Amino acid sequence: GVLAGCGTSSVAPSQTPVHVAYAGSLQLLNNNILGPTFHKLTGIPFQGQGGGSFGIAHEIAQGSIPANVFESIGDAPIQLLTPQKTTWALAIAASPLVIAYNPHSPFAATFRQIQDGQKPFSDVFALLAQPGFKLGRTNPNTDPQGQAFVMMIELAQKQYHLNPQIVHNILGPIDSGSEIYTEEGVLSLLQSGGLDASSAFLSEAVERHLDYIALPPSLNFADPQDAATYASAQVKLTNGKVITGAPLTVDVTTIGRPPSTQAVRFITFLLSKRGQTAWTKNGYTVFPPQVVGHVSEIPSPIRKMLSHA
Amino acid sequence: MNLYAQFSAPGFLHGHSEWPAGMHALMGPSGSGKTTLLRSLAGLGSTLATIGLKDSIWQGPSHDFLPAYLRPLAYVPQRPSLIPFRTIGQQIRWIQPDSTVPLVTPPGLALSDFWDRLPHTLSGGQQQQIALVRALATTQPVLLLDESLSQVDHIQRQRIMHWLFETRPASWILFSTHQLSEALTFSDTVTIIYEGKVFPTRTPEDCLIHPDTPETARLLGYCGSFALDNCHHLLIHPDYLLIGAFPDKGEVLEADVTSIPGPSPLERTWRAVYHNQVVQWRAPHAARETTAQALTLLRAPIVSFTLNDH
Amino acid sequence: MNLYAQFSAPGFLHGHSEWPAGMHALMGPSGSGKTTLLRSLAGLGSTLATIGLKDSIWQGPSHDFLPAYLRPLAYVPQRPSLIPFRTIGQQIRWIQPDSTVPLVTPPGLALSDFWDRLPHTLSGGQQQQIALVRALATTQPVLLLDESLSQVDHIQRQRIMHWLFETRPASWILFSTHQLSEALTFSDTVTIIYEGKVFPTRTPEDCLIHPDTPETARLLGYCGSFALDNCHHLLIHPDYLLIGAFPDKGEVLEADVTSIPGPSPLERTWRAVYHNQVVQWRAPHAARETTAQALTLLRAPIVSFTLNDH
Amino acid sequence: MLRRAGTAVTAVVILVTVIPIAVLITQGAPKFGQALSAPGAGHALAVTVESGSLALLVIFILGLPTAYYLRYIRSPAFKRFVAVVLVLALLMPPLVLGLVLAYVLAPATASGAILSQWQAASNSFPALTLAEVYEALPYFVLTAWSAISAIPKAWEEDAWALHKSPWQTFRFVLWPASRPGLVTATALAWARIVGAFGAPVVVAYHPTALPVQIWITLEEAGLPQALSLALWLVLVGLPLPGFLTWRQG
Amino acid sequence: MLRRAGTAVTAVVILVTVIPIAVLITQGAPKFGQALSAPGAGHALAVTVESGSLALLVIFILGLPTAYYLRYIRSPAFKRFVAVVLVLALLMPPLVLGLVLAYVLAPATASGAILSQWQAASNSFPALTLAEVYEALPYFVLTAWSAISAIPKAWEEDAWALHKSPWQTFRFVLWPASRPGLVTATALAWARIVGAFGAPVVVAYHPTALPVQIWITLEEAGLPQALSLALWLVLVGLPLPGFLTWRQG
Ligand SMILES: [Mg+2]
Ligand SMILES: [Mg+2]
Ligand SMILES: [Mg+2]
Repeated sequence: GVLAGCGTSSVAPSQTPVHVAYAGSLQLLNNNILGPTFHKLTGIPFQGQGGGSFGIAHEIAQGSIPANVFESIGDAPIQLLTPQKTTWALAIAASPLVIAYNPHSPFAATFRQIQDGQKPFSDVFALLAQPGFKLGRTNPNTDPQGQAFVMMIELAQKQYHLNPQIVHNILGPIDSGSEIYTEEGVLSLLQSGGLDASSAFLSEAVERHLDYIALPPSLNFADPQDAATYASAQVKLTNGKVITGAPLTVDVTTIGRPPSTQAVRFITFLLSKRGQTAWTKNGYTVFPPQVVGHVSEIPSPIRKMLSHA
Repeated sequence: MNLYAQFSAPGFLHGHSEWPAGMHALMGPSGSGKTTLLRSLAGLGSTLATIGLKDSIWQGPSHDFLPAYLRPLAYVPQRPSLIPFRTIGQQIRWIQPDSTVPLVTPPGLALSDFWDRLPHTLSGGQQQQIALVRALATTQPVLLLDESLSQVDHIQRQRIMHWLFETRPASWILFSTHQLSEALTFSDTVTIIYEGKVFPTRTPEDCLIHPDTPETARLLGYCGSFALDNCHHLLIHPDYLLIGAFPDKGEVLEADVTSIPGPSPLERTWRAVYHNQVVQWRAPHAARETTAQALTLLRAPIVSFTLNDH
Repeated sequence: MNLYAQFSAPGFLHGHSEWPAGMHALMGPSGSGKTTLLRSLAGLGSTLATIGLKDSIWQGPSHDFLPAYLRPLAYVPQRPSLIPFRTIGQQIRWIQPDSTVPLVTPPGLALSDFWDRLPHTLSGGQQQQIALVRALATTQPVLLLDESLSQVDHIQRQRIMHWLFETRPASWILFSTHQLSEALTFSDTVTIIYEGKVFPTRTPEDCLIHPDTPETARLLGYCGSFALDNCHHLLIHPDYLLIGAFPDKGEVLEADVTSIPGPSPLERTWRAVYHNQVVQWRAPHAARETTAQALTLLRAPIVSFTLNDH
Repeated sequence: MLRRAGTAVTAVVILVTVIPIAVLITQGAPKFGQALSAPGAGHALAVTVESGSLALLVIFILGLPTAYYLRYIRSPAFKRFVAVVLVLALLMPPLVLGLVLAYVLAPATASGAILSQWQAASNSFPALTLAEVYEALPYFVLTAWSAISAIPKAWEEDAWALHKSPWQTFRFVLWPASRPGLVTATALAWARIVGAFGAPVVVAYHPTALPVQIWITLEEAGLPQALSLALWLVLVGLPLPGFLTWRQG
Repeated sequence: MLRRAGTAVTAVVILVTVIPIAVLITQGAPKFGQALSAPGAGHALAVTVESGSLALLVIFILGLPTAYYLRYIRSPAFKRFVAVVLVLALLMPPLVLGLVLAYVLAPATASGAILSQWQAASNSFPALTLAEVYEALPYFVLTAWSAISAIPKAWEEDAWALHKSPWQTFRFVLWPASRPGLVTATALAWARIVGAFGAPVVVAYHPTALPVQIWITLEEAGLPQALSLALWLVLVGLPLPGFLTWRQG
């Protein structure tokens, strides 16, 4: 009786489930909304698995995760899987970067004023740069959000003509230092009162009912139309690799060549109207899917939907 | 003043005892309380008793309990007590770290044979002797020995007891034993314990002359009694009687005395009948006569209790 | 055939022994190998010895080693051996689960007093008696007792040994002891062990008449010797001599005999001088004469070794 | 003096230990009731209890005979070998253990292939149980071995020499004598099992056991909900070792 | 028969235990040399050794007196209370412990405030050490307590009655007698310390200790590099418990 009820249903108990691996931040959306809805519509059981985008990609490459579908933040993790597991990806949505803050922090009042518009948005950076301010962000070496946050500060400095010193004052050492936490840890510390503010996706802030400062499109890394602006920022990783700014899109692909039918069904579901609504409801911006890689290799049911869109 | 102990309810022991400097025997049947008494003195037993040495009170109703390790004594328990994982030498050197001071050791024990050995490689009797040496190495004034030579062979046991009695390596030596001759030979006083009752401490002679109860009389070697009247009984001790009538030696009792060899080849069992009362005892096999019409008693306490055979 | 054991190098023990059904004593100084021998028989010792009972060989150079628990025996070790966390009743019932079969218990032991108690609440002597009862409950034909009553009081100890000797609760009873009279009284044979050498098993009488070495002679109670010539020595045993000349009783030796009371109030120390050779012994206090010009020896083995005082 | 210092340090240890427990209870209590009704939570609890019981059973079956057997080993070389192997296993961080297990269970390997015949090698109930067994086994064996080898050999010999077989001796003497040590070993093993996260998160994300579910909850719903579920985990884990240590007093 | 079964089960346990070690060694060996030259790896190793040693020291300072003190406690109620507190602490999964520690270290709390005065409460060397102490302390105290309380009381009494103080008795009798148990307790504690991941990953991502670095490496560079670093972790962790258990034979 242990395995019964584990994602299976009365519709087709013997059906092979679709196994979706996703970045940790996509956990709630997949597990609680996309998965159950997909199951209801198709009768295909849903199995989800979350983790760091790169970690998941490495595990998929190693064969230790039996994933059919991979939802990544950015397409860089998917590049690790080409060409063995897939040759294409679709950028289908993006979640805006926000600055979540601790409502019990001594700086909370200022944050609230900026949130309400009583103070100009640009004041937020001076606040982050204050001595003793405890900011949390994620590791740019392993997490696209961590990379985006660094580039966001750099872009803000340019856009708001802030003191060049402020970048260092806010971030300290870019790729190491006491500001950097794990994706799981950073918001927990914010919630427990250990941090004054933290980088976050809008989706996470919505899910966890956090107070946050929204960023303008030119800084939130979620608007494909601002791709050129994002591209003007760069971050150098510890291993010497230089990352150029790009929208923090949710990139999806099937795993396995050829892909399984369930995987194809799941991607088509994501592109369907119901799928798209689910994304928007959870704080994501959806836009027409953008193809990365070989269009010709995209399974035809998916390709058909792209042409319709 | 002396080493003293006063026991009261609800403890198992009751009674009061006092020991001047010297060597003292504790006697009593198995389970009578000898170990309980010695552990109390050592500070390992009941906190109810009042115990002290000279002017210092070790424990008492209105006094703090002086822990075992602060009492000026060394206690050798009845069970094996050597530390299993330390060599004999290590244990003794632990107690007496100054190796320039010669160890006080009883005769007949070649300590060097055992120095680097672990206790479990020694026989039970050897372990007991080492435990004694270890206790002596403390050089404390009070030495408590709880049947601590029970597994040592007779010859060596005699030798050690004799040495303790002669050299007095501690000012107070209290030892419990089940051997009457040991208790009487190597002691200044004897304390008898019976079912938790601690009898007054007396010299061995005194004890023999005034046995308090049938049980203590038995412990002291009395083998039976002849009733003189309802409340006067003559106690018979095998070591204080002669077969036949010798009025110049003691009191002559007209009794029908017979003997048979045995039970051991070394012994002869004697039987005396006096006014239909029978007393039996054992004595060395050799005898001038094996039957007689009288018994001469060199020392025969007259007591109020009878000492019938069980 | 019998229970037998053959020991050879490089083990500590050497020699050969055989015991017919009966009760057998093992004697020897502390550390001589009594425990080693009994443990070997029990299957807890060296695998080098050859040991067997009747037709079944328990161990031997060309035979499998029969583990302790498959040998038809019960062994009571010298050290405390009751299971510390089980009540007396539980332990005995474990050995003999059938509670309708009455337990074989020696007299003078009220088992019911101890039934629900844990071993540490009992005195050393009581624990030893319970260990014996527990061994008897196995109803195995071979019972091995290693100084197993050393902490029991004299009266009860005699009682138990007597009971074992009379009722024979096991076909083979081997016991080690340091008490000469116990070894000679309650045994069919005596096996002497000295520094690992196992002497041939003989009856108590035989042992007394033919002591093999000075050491065994001492063990058997001989207190000294008088040299007759260079290679003939007369062994003196205190229990086989009379003070004075009694030619009808034994051999008369013209010696200068004196005595003094002590060392214990029960004893008298005797001293005989024969051709400038001195022998001393102890005997019960009472004596018809305290000095004499002759000594009558009832039994005096003539041996080739001298038994000088140490 | 020594005793007073001991009291002080013990008080500090109790305080230090109680703080996180108290925080967990106060923070977890408000949403305690709802925590289980969240999707997946109730199921995760059942999975933890079921796979955990099975894992503990496997650990008993494997670990108990081993711990007793090692008592009789005389060869110091063999004892050392076993000790070092167990210490190596102990030092394997759970996450690494998970990665290694993923490798072992991958269909490319022999073991994975055999397991796949019958059920999915990874992300299956057996894989979860296996991960739990691996996380807890060295803790159990080392602790039990240490406790069992401290029991005097004489206790056994005395029983053998009373015509009791090794099995009878085991049941009446050795087993009760080793029970306090085994209680500790079981408590440690059970804690490792119910808290197993590093290995299961790699090889057995599904069926999801409570620790992984807590992590999922943390990602989905944030800290308060996660702490409520963690409180459930602690409460579910407590009865077994709690009962065992309680009985022992 | 019993013995043969014991041999078989022990062989199975050794085999089962050796498999992941063997996999780790074979998989980790190829990139073993380079693993440490990767950015952060060498530093992480140093951090693990330094914070681990400090954590073990703290555990000794707190845990040893406690374990000995508990030996002298007579009150069964108090013993039970301590046992249940320790078991609760044991059952706290590391990740949850990290989340709870986040509360404890938050500047709003007294402890966090004090710590903040001097150094950052989270993501600091003290926070890492604290997390390691918390992961290992209950394992140490429970195992040591169990071992120490198995030592016969008579050994101590015999020494006291030879005019030896409790401290002298401790050094000559109690300490050597408890050493085998303490070796096991230390091995468990050290394994928990060097493998500590769940709590440090929340409160002490920096300074990065090896387990967290392995996880980062996994995300950055993939499994082979991560396994090489894991092999380093096992090898760095081994000497202490390896030496201790080896000496004991
Ligand atoms: Mg006693
Ligand atoms: Mg002996
Ligand atoms: Mg012996």
